[in-house]
Amino acid sequence: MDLSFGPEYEDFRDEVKTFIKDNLDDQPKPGAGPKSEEVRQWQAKLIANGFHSRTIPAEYGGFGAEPDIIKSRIIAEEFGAAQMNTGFSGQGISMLTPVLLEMGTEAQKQQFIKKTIHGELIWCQGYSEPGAGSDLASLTTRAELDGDEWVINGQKIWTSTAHISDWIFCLVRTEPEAPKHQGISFLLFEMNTPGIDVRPLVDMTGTANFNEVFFTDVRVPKDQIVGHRGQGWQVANAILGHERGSLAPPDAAMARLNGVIKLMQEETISGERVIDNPIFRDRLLKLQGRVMAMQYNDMRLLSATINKSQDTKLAGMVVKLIGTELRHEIECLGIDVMGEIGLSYGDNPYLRGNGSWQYQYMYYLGLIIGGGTSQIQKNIISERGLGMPKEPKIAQTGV
Amino acid sequence: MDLSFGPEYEDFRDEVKTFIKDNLDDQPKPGAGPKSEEVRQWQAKLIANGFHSRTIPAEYGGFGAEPDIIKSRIIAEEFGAAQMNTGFSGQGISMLTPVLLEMGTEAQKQQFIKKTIHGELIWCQGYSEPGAGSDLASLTTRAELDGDEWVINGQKIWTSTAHISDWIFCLVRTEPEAPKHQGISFLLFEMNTPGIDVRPLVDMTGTANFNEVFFTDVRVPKDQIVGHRGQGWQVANAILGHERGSLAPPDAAMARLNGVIKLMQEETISGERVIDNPIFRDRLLKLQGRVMAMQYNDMRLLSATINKSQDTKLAGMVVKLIGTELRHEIECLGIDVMGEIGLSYGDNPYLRGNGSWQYQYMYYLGLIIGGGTSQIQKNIISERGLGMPKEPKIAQTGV
Amino acid sequence: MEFGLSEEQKLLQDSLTRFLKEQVSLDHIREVAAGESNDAMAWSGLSELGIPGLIIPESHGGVGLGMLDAVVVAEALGYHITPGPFISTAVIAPTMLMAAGQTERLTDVAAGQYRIGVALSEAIGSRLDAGISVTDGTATGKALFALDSEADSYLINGPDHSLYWVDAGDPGFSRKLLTTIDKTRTICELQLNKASVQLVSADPGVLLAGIDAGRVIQAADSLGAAQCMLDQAVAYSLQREQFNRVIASFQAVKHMCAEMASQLEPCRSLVWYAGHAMATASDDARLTACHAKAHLSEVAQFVARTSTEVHGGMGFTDLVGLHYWFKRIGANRQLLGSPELVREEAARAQNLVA
Amino acid sequence: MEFGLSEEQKLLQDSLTRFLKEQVSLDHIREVAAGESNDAMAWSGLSELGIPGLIIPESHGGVGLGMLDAVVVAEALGYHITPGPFISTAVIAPTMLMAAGQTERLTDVAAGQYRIGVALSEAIGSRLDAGISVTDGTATGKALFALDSEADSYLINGPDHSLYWVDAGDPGFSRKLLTTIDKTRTICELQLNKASVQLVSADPGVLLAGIDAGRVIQAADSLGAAQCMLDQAVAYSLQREQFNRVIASFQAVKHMCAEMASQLEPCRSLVWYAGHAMATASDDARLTACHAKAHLSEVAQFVARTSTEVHGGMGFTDLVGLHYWFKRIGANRQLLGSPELVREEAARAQNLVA
Repeated sequence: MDLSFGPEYEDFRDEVKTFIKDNLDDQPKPGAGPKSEEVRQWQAKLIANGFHSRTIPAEYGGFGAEPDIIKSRIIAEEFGAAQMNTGFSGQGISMLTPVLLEMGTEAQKQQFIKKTIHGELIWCQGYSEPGAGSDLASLTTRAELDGDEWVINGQKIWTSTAHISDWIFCLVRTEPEAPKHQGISFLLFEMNTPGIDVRPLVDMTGTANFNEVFFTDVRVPKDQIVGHRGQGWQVANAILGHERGSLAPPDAAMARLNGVIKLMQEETISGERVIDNPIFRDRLLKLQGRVMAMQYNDMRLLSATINKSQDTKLAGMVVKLIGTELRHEIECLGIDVMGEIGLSYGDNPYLRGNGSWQYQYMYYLGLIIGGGTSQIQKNIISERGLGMPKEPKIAQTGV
Repeated sequence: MDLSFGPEYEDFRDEVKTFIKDNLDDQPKPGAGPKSEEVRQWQAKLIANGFHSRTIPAEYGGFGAEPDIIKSRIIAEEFGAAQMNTGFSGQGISMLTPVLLEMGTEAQKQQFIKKTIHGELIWCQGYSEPGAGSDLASLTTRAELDGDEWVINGQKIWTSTAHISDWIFCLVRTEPEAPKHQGISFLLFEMNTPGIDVRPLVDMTGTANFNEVFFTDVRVPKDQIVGHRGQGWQVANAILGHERGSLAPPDAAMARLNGVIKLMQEETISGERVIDNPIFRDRLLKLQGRVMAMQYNDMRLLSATINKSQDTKLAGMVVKLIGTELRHEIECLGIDVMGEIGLSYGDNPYLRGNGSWQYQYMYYLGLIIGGGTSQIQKNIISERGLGMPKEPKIAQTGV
Repeated sequence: MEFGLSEEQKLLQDSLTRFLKEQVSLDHIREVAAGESNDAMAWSGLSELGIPGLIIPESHGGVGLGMLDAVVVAEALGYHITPGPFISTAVIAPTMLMAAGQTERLTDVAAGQYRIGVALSEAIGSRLDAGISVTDGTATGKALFALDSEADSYLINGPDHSLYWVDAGDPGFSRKLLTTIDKTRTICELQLNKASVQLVSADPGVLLAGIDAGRVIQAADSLGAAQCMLDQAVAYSLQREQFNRVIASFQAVKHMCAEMASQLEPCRSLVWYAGHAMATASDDARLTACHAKAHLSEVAQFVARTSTEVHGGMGFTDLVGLHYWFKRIGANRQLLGSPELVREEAARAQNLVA
Repeated sequence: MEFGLSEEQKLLQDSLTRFLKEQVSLDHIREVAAGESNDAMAWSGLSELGIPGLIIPESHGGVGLGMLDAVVVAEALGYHITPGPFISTAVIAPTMLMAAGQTERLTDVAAGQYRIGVALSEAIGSRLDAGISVTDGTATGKALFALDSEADSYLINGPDHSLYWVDAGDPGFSRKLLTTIDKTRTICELQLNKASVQLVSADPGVLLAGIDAGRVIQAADSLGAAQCMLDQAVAYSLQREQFNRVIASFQAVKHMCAEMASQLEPCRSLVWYAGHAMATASDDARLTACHAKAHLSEVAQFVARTSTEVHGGMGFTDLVGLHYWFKRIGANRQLLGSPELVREEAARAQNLVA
């Protein structure tokens, strides 16, 4: 076991630190709009220095470096420690770009990648539907070919940035007669196309973190498809797995847990610090052990991306299930140690952490459900991780 | 809500108390054998006074009283408080006698009931098989008619008193071609019939609480059947439900919990009483609240047997699931508060409670599984209690 | 012997439930939560049913019933997450005033024309060094998390577990709404600056009776709210299809619902008993009040989360409104003592703490 | 950067596993449990593989490896619930003796010819007022729950976290086997009556290093044992049929196995890290040792119970022998500090206790 990154990487870390020091004052001011000049210039500078879109080929506007997970991690660590602006993120960058690189036509790569990573095109993802959640492949939004255009009708949900997006990448049913996984296509189209109606979806936190998107006779050029007709499921799945682990990073959990410690040291009950209450302290310590285990699990996963001989299949599969659960419990402890203060929300003057404890407590319940519910995760772990059989085919419908 | 039993019952309680006081010294001595004269006389006296077999008709040797659940409870309470010998118990009395009364022929009632309740016939139950546990109806021990005799071959397991029983009531497959629930018959036969081999089954507690019973060409007279051929499943199910709740009575759980309190007051860690450790104390209090809820749930169930208009379907269904779980956790706390002392077993000089903490901890894990596993209980609760659908029929076998 | 609800109690529950079903719809809850409406509509309807005077003696215009009846009512109110000050005005305040023999305002309370809030948090565990001091009939200081921000007067925990009364119109009195996650009921901070106060009782037993009653009612409220979430989960699972089956046919979903039911069903008996124990002034009234409150805090939280999970993404949205129940249960958990603190009180009530 | 086992460590694990599979069968465990055999067979086999000297320097006849290697070994030994004094003789005693610079007997230990037991319980939380006092080189008193009832000598916690050495042949020394649920390893009570003792170290750090090392090894042992129970559960569920299906096809059974795997898999990294932290004398060695021990106590207990449940009635019998693993995990939970006590030490290690 060797947890140092070695001298080569320490040099790289110094480079990153130097960049950060030299550019701390050039960051966009808080509140600068995503299309503002300063934000665009910052994004371009990050890419030019290899701190964003690092492995995207230069011909598509990226930095063009070889993949190096440790360098990526060092960048994330140092930017995080300095609270440095890390540039654009979002589903266009994290999900569509890898898809296009792998399965897009040359024309699509040229058309979209550079603009996407430079923040000129903001994307949203149209996958889930009200009737197609855990069973995503049963989606019913349909696209029919009419001349040179797809005509799209249906509804998507959980479309997180729909209201500010320029384009959408969207799964639609194009072959209604085919088996459900083989009748789906992956389309790209502009959000200002007539017939698209975006409605904010308020969730339990009181915020519209997501949207519903309705399509009525939306007409889209025939060639705005990635992969072939009916191949959309494979296209989407090439990258779906990427999303899951990242919903619950253990370092963020540890940061929140340290926030609970701070709360416990500051808040008092009848004059006694909460940290001095052994029952709350034991709850804290239990969580700390679990979070630590996930942090080292994460290091093991990082290491395995370098040394392929390590078997970490299960270690990767459990991250979403355990990580979201842990966060929910950490936030719950944060609320509990505050007692009645923990109920504060909105404009309450006793709000702690800007209301984040209640917000995250609910938001992480959402994440326990979203991105593959805990029940779906357990199916996956038992089937793909432990080799147990899939749900047997049923002879007739449920009831 | 009225938790007193009323003056009529207080009179009855006085009667019971008087009997106990007058007969305390007439109880069988500890260690008296089940077939000894003093045990038999005691049993006869209990029945004659209505403290055993209270509702069994007098013509079959019982006391012949109307069913009165409160009187039964008062008897149990007072005998329990005085630690008075309650006479014979066992599956012949608790399970077979009700079956015979409901579905036996007059000849069978005459032949068996009086002797059974007087302890002259000890029975064991032959239901479960190694291959038929949760799916009891798939049992394969078969009985074929050969002239005037059933010829039985197969194996039973979990047969708790097989080694000391005179007779067995046994489920066997008599119609191999019929659907599985319709091919079973309910037979009665003597345990000294040639071809029966009883082998003790040691469990994790280190004790042979159960046996395996093997049948090789065991020949049984044709008329020793209760109900018709193929009706055995209904015969057995008429009484199976009775067993479940009684596996985990909440009053016993509270008694054990009070035992934990006593342990915590007596045991020390570095000179500090364990009860003064807030973390252990909070675990204790959590359990106490849950046990209390089960105690009042039990009172509600008792009350509902009198006042049929109360809906307590769910309240009854959860007793086995929650009760066995609670006991397992109570025993675990008992072990934990003792630290290393809690590991003591066998002849360890520091054994507490005669080794009961470890024994019950394991035994109740057995009861979480036995009598319908927790998973089967949850199926039942969701289907019969909440109206959710049964497991859909599968199109093909699992793997 | 009868452990359960009487015919009268079932009738009370039925008539109340009929009213709540008609009047306290999810749409109404949304309006209240959005600040477009308040608890006046529900409270006036409940007043017509006599609910504010439920446990107030008939001699003072009340219905003259007891704590078990109040539990029955609270269960129904919780099931429909009914807005309004039932717990403070109709239960805690009358309990304390009757215990102290100060019954003069109860007639107005029973008529639904006078609301008395309560500020007892500092007696349980003071946060931010809140508390009031009293000199010569005036009080100064602050009381946090007072129940009901619209009350006409408040009963406040004073020094040494005494109890004082302050009028909301007093020149030395001011209050500030404290926004919480639960929009169906209000809490506020009271600020007293030489406000005139009246001693209700110097006997700590009066205060404790109020806290105990409040805890039992919170437990009943959570019981009702959790029962509703369980019912909603089962109903949703029976109509929601995924993979060509209703999700209620998946064993994982069935077992989640079975676990909710298994934990919740015995709570009903615990809460009923706690109400009965208080109504009959039983020796274990204090202990069972603590356990009802602490245990329901835990079980209802489990149900709230699990029901949300059964609803999948829909449970997370405002579309089905499930979160209003989730938040009501969350508020009940923290108010009048979080479970850890209340269990410690239960330990003390049976002399388990050195 | 490499978080994981090296090729050498994997080879070590493989060769050890081959030996254990062949020699430490369930039948052998049964014999040991029944008192028909003892740990000598396994220990002599392990000695041939160099296991007793694993972390002893080559200069003293050992293999010269570190705590992470010991973790790897302990995981394999736990998987096969191997009888013997690995934790005391091969890890805790050498760790403390090397820390104290008293290395004279280590060569015999490395050769598998000398067993050193350890009696440290009183340093963690004394039960029954046990403990020894020392005067003029002789000790009197008793030490409970000493690891290994067959050792040639013992290292004992003395006053003020000092450490003493006593020879099992000393006339003032006697010991008594303490029967426990776990028959694969032995614990005993030491009684000293003016027994000659030798001061190993007065530095509490020496004692703590031994406790930390022991805890990490227990965690690794439980990790291995729990992994074996999970593997057995999955294997059993794949062959056991009920309702015309293998039970592995029921979602309830699948999810039980998934929950075991989800909780257990991250433990591997925690335990490995704790071994590494100790091997490199990292600042967080103490903290992670405590967490590894406490967390594995909880997770392994959950796995032990759940695996038994997956096995149904068979899991409860002696027929499949699953209970030997169950009991080994149970013993690891209590020895060297139960989880509540150890978490409190973890809190102290980061100055969270006032």
